[in-house]
Amino acid sequence: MRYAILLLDAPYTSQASHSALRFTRALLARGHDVEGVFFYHDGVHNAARLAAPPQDEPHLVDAWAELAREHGVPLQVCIAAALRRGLLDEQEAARHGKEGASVAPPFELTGLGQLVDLGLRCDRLITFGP
Amino acid sequence: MRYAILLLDAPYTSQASHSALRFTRALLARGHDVEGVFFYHDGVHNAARLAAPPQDEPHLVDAWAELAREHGVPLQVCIAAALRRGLLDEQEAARHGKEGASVAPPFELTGLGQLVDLGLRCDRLITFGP
Amino acid sequence: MLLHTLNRPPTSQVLAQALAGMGPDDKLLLIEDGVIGALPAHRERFGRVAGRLYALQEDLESRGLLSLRDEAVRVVDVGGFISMTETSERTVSWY
Amino acid sequence: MLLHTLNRPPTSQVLAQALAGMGPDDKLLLIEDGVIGALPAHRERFGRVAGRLYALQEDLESRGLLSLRDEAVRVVDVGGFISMTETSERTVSWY
Amino acid sequence: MQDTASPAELMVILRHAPHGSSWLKEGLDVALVAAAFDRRVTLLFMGEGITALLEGQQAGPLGQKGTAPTLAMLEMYDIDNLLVEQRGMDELGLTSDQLMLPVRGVGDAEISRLVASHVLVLNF
Amino acid sequence: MQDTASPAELMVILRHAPHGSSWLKEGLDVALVAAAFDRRVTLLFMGEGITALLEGQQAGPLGQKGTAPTLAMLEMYDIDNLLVEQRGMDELGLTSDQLMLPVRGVGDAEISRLVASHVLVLNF
Repeated sequence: MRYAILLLDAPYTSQASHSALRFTRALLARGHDVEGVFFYHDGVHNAARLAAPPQDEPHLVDAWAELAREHGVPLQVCIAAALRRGLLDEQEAARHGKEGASVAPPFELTGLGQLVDLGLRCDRLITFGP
Repeated sequence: MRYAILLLDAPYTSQASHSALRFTRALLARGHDVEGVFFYHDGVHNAARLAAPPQDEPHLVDAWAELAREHGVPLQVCIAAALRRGLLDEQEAARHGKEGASVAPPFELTGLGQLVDLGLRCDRLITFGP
Repeated sequence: MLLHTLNRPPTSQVLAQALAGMGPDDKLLLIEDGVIGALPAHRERFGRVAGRLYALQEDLESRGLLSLRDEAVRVVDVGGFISMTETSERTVSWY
Repeated sequence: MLLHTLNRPPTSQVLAQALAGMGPDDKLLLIEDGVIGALPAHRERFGRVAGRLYALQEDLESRGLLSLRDEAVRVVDVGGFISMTETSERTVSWY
Repeated sequence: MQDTASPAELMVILRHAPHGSSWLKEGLDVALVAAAFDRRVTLLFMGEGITALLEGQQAGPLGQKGTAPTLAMLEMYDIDNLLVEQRGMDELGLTSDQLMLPVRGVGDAEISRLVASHVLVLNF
Repeated sequence: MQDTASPAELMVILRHAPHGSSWLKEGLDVALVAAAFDRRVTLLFMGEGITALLEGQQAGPLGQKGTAPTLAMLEMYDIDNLLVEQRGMDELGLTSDQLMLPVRGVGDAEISRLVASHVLVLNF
C-alpha cells in the first residue's frame, strides 16, 4: 500500500519523532511504499541540520536522512512553518538576507499543498502528534 | 526588585514567548531589574538566529536581542537543551564538526546552574510555559 | 501569600494540579488560554478560589472574552500582573 | 471501520475528543503516554470502547506497564499497529 | 457553490483556542490550501477551538493578528461547511448567536459519521 | 545527610510521564544540577509523573534511555526527599511497593504547604 506520514512535533521534545521513525522503518521492512514524510508544526525541527544530541541518544535528523537515501522516501518540510521557526535552506536564507542555512538535503522545503496531495493520493496517512 | 524570567516554549508555537516579552518589557518600564532571561526546554528556539517570520508578525528573536542591547538583560540559553535542538553558536558548531551557527550574541549558551542561581538569587522568578 | 498563574483552559487537568498547590490565601491569575476559565459556565470549577480569581485583561480582550466573563473574576492588565508578583512572596506557574 | 490512535494519558480531555470521533466498530490504539490508559484503574474511562481497546507493546514495555495492564486491553507491537492500519479504512490520530 | 453530492474530502478538526498556540492557525492554513486546490473541506470546531469563532477578537499583545481575519475569509474559499461540537458549546456556555459565522451544532454520533465519511481527517 | 532543619530551597514538580516527552528528563536535570551545587532539593511527582517511578522500565523504541537510570542516581546526589501526590497514586491505582524508590504520599494540604515553604518552585 502507499503510505504517507505526517509528523507534528520536534525530535527531542516528544516521542512523536521516535514513533514516526519506528513506524516508517517497519512499513518499509514490510514492503509498503512510503510516498512521503511531511513535517509540519514543530515537526519541522526534525530537519535541523545542526542538531547535536548526546552521543548515547539516537540522532533522529540523521536517521531521517538515511531513510531518504536508502529508500528514496521524500522528506517534505512545510516552508511556512519552517521559516518562522528558523529552519532555512540556502536559497531561503539568501532570500531573507541571512547567512548560513539550517536545513540541507535530503530535506526539502515545500508548500502545504503537498500535504493535502499526499493525504488524498496515498492509501493511508498516519499522523504522529505531540 | 530583582526579577528573573524562565521561558519554556518556542516563539511561533505558543503564546509563552509573547507573554514573557510583554511582561519583561513592562518590568523594565516600571524600573525593576531583570537579571536574566533563561531559555530552557523548547524556549531555546527563541535564540534561533535564522528565524524568518512573516513581515506582519512580530520578530521575537530580534525583540529579545533588542532588550539585551538596550537594557543589558542577559539572555541565557541552556546549552544541553539547545544542542539537541539544533541551536549552536560558532564555538559549539566547531566542537561538533558542523559548519555554520544558529545562535549568535547577545544570546549566550550556558549551563543549567545559571537557572538555579538566578532563581535563588533574584527576588522573583516568573516562568512562562507552553 | 503566593501568586499562581494558569495558562491552560479549565478543561485541562493542569487546573486540578494548580488548585492542589494553592494555599488558602493564594491568588490564581488566568493568562493566555487560561482566560477561557473566566467564562461564567466554568464558575464551579474555580469554587475553591472564589474571590481570589483573576484574569489578564489583554488576553481576555484579544480573545473576545472581556465582555463575556463572569463578573466575579477580577481583571488586571500586565501592570496589575506585575503588582501581583511584587506583593506575593513568589509566583508559581502552572502550564 | 477506522483505527484511532491516542497518545495522551487518560486524564487528558483528548480522550473525550477521540471517543466522540469514534464509530461503533472503530478501534482505539493507545500509544506513547496514551498507554497509561491500559492500567486497570482507568478501565471505566474506556467503557465505550470495551473489546476494541489496544495498546502498543513497545510503549508499554519501555514504561514498565506491560505486566500492570488491564487484561482486557489487547497488546500489539509495531507490526500489529501496521496491520491495523492496513485493515482499517483509515487512521485518525488524537493527540 | 460546489456540488454537495460529491464525496466529502478533507475534514479539519480545530481543537485549540486562538492566540494561545499556533495549532488553530496551522490547521486553518491546511484547510485554506486544500480549498484553494478545489478540495471540498469540512471544518469542525471542538472544545476550546470553538472560541476561535467568538465575536470581537483583537490582535494579540505584541500585535499578532490572531485567526479571526482568516476565519472571515473562509467563505471566499467556498468553505461553508462549518460545524461546532454541541457538547463543547454547552461546556463553554455559548450560543451560536455569539459566534462570528453561521455554524451548525453536531453531537457525538454525527461527529463519528463525519469522521468516517471523509477521505482524510486531520486533527489540529 | 543534610541538616533537615535548614530552610528548603528548590522544589521541582514532575508532572509528565517518561518517554512521552522531555519534560521529565529536563525537570530532573534541574534538580540534579541544583543538588550538585549543594542546594536542598525536594521532588514531587504529580499525576502521570508518578509513572516515572514504576519498576521495570526499559529503553525506548530507538534506544532512548528513559529516566529510570537518572532516578536511580538521586540518592548519590543526596536528593532523598521524594514525594508523590496521593491522589495521583489513587487515580493510577498504584501502591508505593510498585515503585522503584521509597516515597511518601502527600495530599493537597501538604502540597500547598510545601509549595509555600520552598524558596523556588519549578513545574515540569
